[in-house]
Amino acid sequence: MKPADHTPEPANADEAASPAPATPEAIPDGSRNPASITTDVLPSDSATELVVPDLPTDLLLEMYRKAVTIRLMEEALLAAAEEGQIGGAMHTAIGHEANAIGAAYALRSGDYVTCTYRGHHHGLAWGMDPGKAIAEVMGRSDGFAKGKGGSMHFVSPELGMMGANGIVAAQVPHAAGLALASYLRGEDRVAITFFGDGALFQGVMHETFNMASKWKLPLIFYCENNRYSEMTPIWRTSSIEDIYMFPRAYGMATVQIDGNDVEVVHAAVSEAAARARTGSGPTFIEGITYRLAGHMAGDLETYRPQEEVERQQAYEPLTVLRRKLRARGIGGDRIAEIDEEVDETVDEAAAFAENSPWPDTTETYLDVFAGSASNGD
Amino acid sequence: MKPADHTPEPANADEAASPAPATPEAIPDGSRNPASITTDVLPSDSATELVVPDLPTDLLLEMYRKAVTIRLMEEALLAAAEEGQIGGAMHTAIGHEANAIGAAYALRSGDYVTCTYRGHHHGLAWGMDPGKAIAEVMGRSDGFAKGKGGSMHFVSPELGMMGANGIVAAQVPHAAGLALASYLRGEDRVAITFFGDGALFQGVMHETFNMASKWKLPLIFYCENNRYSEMTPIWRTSSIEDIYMFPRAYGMATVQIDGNDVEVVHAAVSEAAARARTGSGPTFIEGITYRLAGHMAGDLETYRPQEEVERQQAYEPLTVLRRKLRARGIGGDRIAEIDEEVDETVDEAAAFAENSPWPDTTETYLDVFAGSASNGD
Amino acid sequence: MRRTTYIQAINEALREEMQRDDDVFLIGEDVGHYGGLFRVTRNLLDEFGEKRVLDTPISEQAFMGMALGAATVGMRPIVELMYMDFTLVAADQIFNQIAKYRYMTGGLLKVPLVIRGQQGGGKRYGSQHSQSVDSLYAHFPGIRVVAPATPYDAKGLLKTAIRDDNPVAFLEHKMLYFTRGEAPPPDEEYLIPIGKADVKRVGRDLTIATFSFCLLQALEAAETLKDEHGIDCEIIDLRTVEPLDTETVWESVARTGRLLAVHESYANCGVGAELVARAYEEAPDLLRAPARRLGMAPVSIPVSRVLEEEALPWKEEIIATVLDMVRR
Amino acid sequence: MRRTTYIQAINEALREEMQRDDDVFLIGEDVGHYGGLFRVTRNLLDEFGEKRVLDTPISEQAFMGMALGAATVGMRPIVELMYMDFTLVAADQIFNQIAKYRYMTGGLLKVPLVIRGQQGGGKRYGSQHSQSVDSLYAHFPGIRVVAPATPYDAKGLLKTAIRDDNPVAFLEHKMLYFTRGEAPPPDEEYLIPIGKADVKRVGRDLTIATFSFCLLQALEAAETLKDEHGIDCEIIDLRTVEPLDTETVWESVARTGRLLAVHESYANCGVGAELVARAYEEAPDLLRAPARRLGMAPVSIPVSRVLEEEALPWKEEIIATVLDMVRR
Ligand SMILES: Cc1ncc(C[n+]2csc(CCOP(=O)(O)OP(=O)(O)O)c2C)c(N)n1
Ligand SMILES: Cc1ncc(C[n+]2csc(CCOP(=O)(O)OP(=O)(O)O)c2C)c(N)n1
Ligand SMILES: [Mg+2]
Ligand SMILES: [Mg+2]
Repeated sequence: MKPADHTPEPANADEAASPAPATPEAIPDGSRNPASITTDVLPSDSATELVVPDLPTDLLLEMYRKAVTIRLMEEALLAAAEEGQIGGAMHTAIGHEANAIGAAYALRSGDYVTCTYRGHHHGLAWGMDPGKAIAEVMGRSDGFAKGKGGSMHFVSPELGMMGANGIVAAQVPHAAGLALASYLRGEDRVAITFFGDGALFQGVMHETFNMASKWKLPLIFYCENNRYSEMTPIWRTSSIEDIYMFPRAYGMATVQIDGNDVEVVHAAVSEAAARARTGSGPTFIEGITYRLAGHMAGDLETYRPQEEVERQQAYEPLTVLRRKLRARGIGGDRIAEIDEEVDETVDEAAAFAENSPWPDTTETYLDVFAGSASNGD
Repeated sequence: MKPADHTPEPANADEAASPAPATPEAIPDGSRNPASITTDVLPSDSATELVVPDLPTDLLLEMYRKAVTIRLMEEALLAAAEEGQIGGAMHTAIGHEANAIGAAYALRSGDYVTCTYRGHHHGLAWGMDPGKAIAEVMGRSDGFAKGKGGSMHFVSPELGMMGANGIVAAQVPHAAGLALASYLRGEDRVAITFFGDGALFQGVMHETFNMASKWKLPLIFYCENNRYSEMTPIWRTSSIEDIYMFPRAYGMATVQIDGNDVEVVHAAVSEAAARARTGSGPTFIEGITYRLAGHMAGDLETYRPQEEVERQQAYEPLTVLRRKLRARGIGGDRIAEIDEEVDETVDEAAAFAENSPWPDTTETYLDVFAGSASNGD
Repeated sequence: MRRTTYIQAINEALREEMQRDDDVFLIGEDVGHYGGLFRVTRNLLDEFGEKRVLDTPISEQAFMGMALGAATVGMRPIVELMYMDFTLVAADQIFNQIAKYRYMTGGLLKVPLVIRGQQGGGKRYGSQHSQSVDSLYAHFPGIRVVAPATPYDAKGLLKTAIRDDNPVAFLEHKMLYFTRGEAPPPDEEYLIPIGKADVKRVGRDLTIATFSFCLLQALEAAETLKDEHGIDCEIIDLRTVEPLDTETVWESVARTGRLLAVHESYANCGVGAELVARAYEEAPDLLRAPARRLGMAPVSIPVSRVLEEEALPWKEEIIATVLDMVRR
Repeated sequence: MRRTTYIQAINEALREEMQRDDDVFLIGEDVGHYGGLFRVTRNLLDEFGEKRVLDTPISEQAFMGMALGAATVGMRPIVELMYMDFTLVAADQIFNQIAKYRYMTGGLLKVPLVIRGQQGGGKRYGSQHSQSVDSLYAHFPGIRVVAPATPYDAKGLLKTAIRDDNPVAFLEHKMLYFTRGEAPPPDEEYLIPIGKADVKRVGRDLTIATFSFCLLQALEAAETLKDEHGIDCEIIDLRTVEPLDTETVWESVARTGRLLAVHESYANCGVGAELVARAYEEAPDLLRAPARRLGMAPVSIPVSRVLEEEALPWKEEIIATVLDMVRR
């Protein structure tokens, strides 16, 4: 029974044998269904209070290309996972793309980002190479971390991507530390950290909110609120109905936005970054979004009805972007052209990854300690 | 160098050799000095919004006796610590008495309480015996925990006193668990938990606020706000100016009160208990108070000016109670009589403790596991 | 006897104990409506309702502390940690509170609760979702540590753990979840005592003391060693890591003269080192060759299939170590 | 050489490294304006200002995680934990994050930071303020663990730790704070390498490998053993617990034939068990008698003077164990 013989059963492999209840209960009566805790509304129903300037069409096109790249890479990864080429917990960001892209383009080279296990979109938005990304997720030697970190640990220091994390909310103080470094060194770098709605109730969030606000750190807290914490809808465990209002208790600027619209995200993050760079402290952004795929590869999604997914599908980031582009006079063939180009790029990336050799077993023992020959590297 | 030869140096024994700055800085300009974060105001300046009914004079007299008992026990313990009879970190509650007493008399037998390392006053207010308490702090065999727990771990399950804690905020989820037990069993028991202003920024507070509020647990969060976290004034690390407003973010009822007035505390806790017993969920009470002695035995208090202590001294719980009693027509000799009686009781308690034998060394190995002879008990 | 899976065995133990004792309740992330990420608690909310199966937010510190509080007044909480790696998120509540509470209160309080969930490598979950925490839990006095390898043992030990008056860490293994084994039908109740090892293979040349998924690896290694090298290993399933049933181990070593301890938590300051140290304290004269131990390589478990396999102390490494010990 | 206290030595190391490198900063509770509960960081805020010495709220998880973040871009945070027991409050950040970060990122990032504070018993601080965490830190790969016993070693090792490109746990001991020893004046810089043990007493009958305050206990025990029993112990101060300088230990055991490891963290799955296990892996032929280890009794440390003394593996227990080993 050596590990190579084990095709990993998905977490809920035996699910099929016992159907879970098909329709989740409604939010208990009396709740007023704010965007934070219900999936009855779309991201566009969020409480945006921002002025959202139009972005140049060229930039929108670039963003669109990025969004499609992310989407197709995620789909390729899901297929590879289904074939057993990828083990463990692989979380895709299908439906979340705009949050990462809008933010990445609003920030500068030199700024920092940390994110969660659901971090493929941040990695690509920040400029990571899809080939090395897929190779990493597959555990190949050409992965950005030589196959050691995998899907949950996207990282690329030269791009300011300082790490994703498998522990819910753990990456949040890391970003505060990066913002602290910027502050202590008198730099104007900003740090942004992404986390989910479920992460809000990890104690370390509270600790970091307080310290970041007290020290006026150049930090942006970005909550990708998809209204689910794994298989549990957020309303079931949250005492808070309007998530974006909560961090105001720390004296922090906060805003709830449409996280599926790159222009809205770009505007909100730009404003937050300006606030951070002028020493006015952190901002909390709640981006309302929706996870179109399962929580992770293999999720059979028994906890939400298909109609809910379909309703949200109507307002997913690629659709929103395509609509915008068409409104700017970009024709369907131009869009199809991009789609095809990206398709090719992602195919090549996948091929690169699949042809990448397995790491040498001696690699197992390296990278525990830095800079000391006696410790293996 | 066996341990018995070591008289414990106070944490800052070598302080005397290097005077720390005598006057702490003022709160930075622009702050509006709310009661939560400044010692410029007295507990009576707190934002009480309560109706405070008069308590019967008999009850006030009983409370006064309790308050003096606590005070004198703490003074006896400080003296014993100075003599080297007590080691470790001993935190007295001198100045905090009213918070514990007002609360204890507002609750019923069958209710639960958890508290901090600064828990002597809760122990006594809840009915623990001063003799066994002093013996415990001294590590004698007649201590309530046979000398194993000491000053930081007051406990008396038969009185509902379910434990004090050396880890800041750790006792708070314990109380939530007690409230949960009451809820799950369909009982009408209430749990109260005491913690400090500094504790507010431990992550577990946030987690517990959310869960207690979401589940409407019969729980009272009682913050004894003495405006210091050890040697650091709370304004230096808190992004929140009005502590009692903060937990409203979880949809919880909250109130700031004069924590040095037993009647005010009694009224606030009574109201919170009624709310809890009717299934309306937790309440957060911020009791403004002041620690008249050092953070712990041996603290040289270089971090606050003597004038500050004197200003607060004018409104300390015993003074407040005496004033109340005099207003009810209780004469000075009646009060002096109580003082003397208590003095005797505490002397006897101290003598009991001092005459209590050391525990047998075999006791070291007991109480690790319950109910299994193979594990030593 | 019927055959059942490890998951099913645990699910049955939970159900039966919840039926038997109203004070038993489950608490954790996704345990209720969804039935647990690994479906270990499935259908229990339907049967027992929301007051017996509590879905929590991602607040491990708080719900671990709440379990302690409830346990001190006689409730019997069973806390699921979705991955045992999250022990570290709730470490203060587990090791500074739950483990110490009875002792600090001079025996005035009991803390009857179970912390359960899966640990271990083999499925490419990477550094933060694969760590084995048995040695970590065993380091701290005050918590019993159980890590069964078969459905039969899992069910019998979990029922005992729930009835124990002490905190018990019940460590499952993700590689065991879909394994099958014999077990009596649900109505035939049985309990397995905590602290009792079980000889899973009789042999005469060398004693392997192990537990959890490593047991299966050791059993396979033993077949190869027998077939290809004529070496006959006795394999002891410790089942409980705290307390260790050293009596059964020494009894075996008295016959084989050789001891190898194997586990998946880190070798460094691990249960294996502990067993070796105790062997030289308690039974040095029985050993004909130096006692040895195997554990995880000193690296946080990597995702890549080949690296993960290299880091784990599994079949091939067991075989190599046994050969080295016997040929010395 | 002048004589100075352990506290003073640490304070000097901090000051000198902060003067040398602007990226070094201190962070923790009460470390700034007050100068640390134990006054280890005193006067540093005056000299370096609020941007180099940061007073935090009681938020160990957050400031530990912030230290990691800052370290990944080349800052060199020194985090004070007021009591090392609070390691458990920040355990996820320390063991799931800081220890694993370099490895998980395939070596793309370094985490040069120091976690320091005092541990240990002897002053009646009780269960939650006296625990020794050396074995706990050593169990996890990725963090170096240093625990010096003298002012000289403390200063030299702390300076090295601050310059190390890896996370280092620097474990002080509350019983050592006011002890004095020789050290060169502040302007005579010296560094002590991490991972190098030091023979603090030469002897021929038995090797005691120990560190931190237990070193002083062992030295006293050795005098009694010599004077009253004619037994001559060699005493090795490991100084670093991870990595262990086993070479120096085996070199000594080659002469004495006997090994006793002593530490104040729990014996169970502790550094002593590890050393015993390695002795039988790496140097079994050198041992003329079974190797042994001593650690804290398996109880969370009690407050009462007499109980605390009983639980600690100090002088009397060392003497009794050595006599038992030699007479066997
Ligand atoms: C401390 C911790 N607890 C639990 C988990 C398991 N887990 C992984 S993702 C997740 C849900 C997180 O939800 P959210 O923060 O909303 O992010 P999303 O996955 O929806 O993007 C949970 C419970 C974890 N990784 N870490
Ligand atoms: C987790 C943790 N961190 C730090 C400490 C050290 N410590 C003990 S008391 C204290 C200050 C607590 O202040 P507050 O909550 O205001 O209570 P007070 O002592 O003022 O009553 C600190 C930092 C601790 N015991 N536990
Ligand atoms: Mg979510
Ligand atoms: Mg305070």
